[in-house]
Amino acid sequence: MTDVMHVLPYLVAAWVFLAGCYGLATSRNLIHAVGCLSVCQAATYVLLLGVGYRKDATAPVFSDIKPGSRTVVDPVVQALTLTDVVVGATVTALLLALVVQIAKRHGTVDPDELSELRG
Amino acid sequence: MNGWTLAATVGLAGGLGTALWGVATGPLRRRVVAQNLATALACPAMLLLAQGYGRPAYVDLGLVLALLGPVGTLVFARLLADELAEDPPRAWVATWAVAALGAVTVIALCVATGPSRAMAKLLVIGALLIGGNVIASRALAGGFRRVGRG
Amino acid sequence: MADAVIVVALLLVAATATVAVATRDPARQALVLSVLGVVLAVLFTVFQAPDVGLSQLAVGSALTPLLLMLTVRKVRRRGRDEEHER
Amino acid sequence: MSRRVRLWLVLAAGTGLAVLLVAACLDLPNFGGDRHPYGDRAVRASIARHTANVISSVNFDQRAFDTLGEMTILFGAVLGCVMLLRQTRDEHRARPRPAEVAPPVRRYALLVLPVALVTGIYVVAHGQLSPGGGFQGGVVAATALHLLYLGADYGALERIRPLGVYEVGDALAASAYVVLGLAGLLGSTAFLANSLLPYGTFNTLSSGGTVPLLNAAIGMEVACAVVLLLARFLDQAVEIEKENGE
Repeated sequence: MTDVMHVLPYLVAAWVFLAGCYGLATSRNLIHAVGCLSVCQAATYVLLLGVGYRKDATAPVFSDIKPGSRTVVDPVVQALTLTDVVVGATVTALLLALVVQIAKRHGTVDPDELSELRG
Repeated sequence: MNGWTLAATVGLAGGLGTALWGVATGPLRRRVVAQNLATALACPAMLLLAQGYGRPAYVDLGLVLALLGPVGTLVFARLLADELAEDPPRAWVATWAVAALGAVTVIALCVATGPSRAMAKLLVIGALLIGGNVIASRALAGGFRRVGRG
Repeated sequence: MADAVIVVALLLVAATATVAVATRDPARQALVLSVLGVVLAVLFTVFQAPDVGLSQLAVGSALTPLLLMLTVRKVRRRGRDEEHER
Repeated sequence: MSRRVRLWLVLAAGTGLAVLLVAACLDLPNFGGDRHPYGDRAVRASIARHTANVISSVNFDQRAFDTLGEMTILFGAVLGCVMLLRQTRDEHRARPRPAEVAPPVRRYALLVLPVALVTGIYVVAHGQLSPGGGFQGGVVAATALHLLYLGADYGALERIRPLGVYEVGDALAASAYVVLGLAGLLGSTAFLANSLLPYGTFNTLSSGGTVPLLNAAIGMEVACAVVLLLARFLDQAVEIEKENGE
């Protein structure tokens, strides 16, 4: 059990990432594809925070505990993830704006129909 | 691991597991109710985790979830109103059961913290959580009657 | 035993992400994605990252669903207008 | 390329990627391990500068330059959305007829709106102490405003949302961040160096030197950016439609 526990978060991150990639590649609707991309993003958050975790530690926030009284987890990866969550949402919005434009220009959001239109 | 964390674990596995099943399958009316209940179940679990880890600072997460969870459900209630009007969800038993669970959790946590500012904050979160959950259910069951688009 | 809550949260994330990918209708997928946001926030809490959890809650519970649903509505309305013209 | 061929290609590439990922996972340091050299140093540096929330210290002090980059991405993404979703010549605006909202839902929205707004500001203001900060609080405050669309109608939201003000606010907040950085360059040692202001008393609102200021700038930037983004999407989804007969 403990051996599995040593890699389980990383494996979950890998699984989520691959699932998102599969959805992206087989998607028939660009809005669905953007949703799958946000699933891929979630995988990176799980991986980063998994790397920064320390057993039996707590958050490095000292508003309600004394500094040094408890071991703390790694704050650096948390800072990376925190900004990315919000910035990732605006990037999702940018992609959705592109989808709206595609729907206006071509009247469809199915990637297969779109490539037929081009070819 | 203490009793609070254990309770949160059981609640997460049972509650969110069921909500996930509900949101993954079935007609739209079941899915929206499951989405609402997922936020309403996750909030007490977060409060329990805050208590279990001995970190009052984590309570802010419960506060934000109690505020924005129902807002998310209102988004679906408003933008899916046409489809939901044809087949409105009726899930008062589940809604009140989850609301009762939230109330029990908040009361237990209040007893554990004792009278203080932290307790006042917990009570506010509890009120927002239960009010938001019930209102969101109401909104799903025909809160938006539209005249054309809007 | 102390890891039980981490295992539960991780498995919930894996399952919700799989369901989100397998749900092909964008409106229904937005519902699953909003549940995914909440489950991720729970996972971040048990990973002792409340700041990230807060970020995820703020974005995932209302903002992303709103953006997705507005896009769905725009695209559908567009489709309806087009059919109407034909 | 047919769907069939593409599916096979995806499966083959996915299997390869999966094997590589699993191999990499097995070689990573064990989950929950005790070696976090960077983390320990970040915690020490943050406490030395009287910032109770180490994550805020990393974001707005130790890696403040990186946050400037993140802010630029945010700014660029919003700019892109505004450009992509503007009204084109063959489109016109139609007044949406107001929706009938059930009274309890309307009352709830109007009651929760100020509470959520205050919570957003609280989360920004306590960023250097407890979990929270500009990124989270900005999104919460901006989302709160849109309760007016959900609980009343789009017209009500438009009345309290003069977009020009938010555009100016967005630009002002972004430049405030850069100006604070330049002040660090002129007044002390380096761009965005946190040595201008006194560090204050540990665990009070004014502690942490420039961290609360940068935090507030990001909070304003994010809130304005989200309002502008949602405004464009709402315009497109609710108001703008194609000119008939074109």
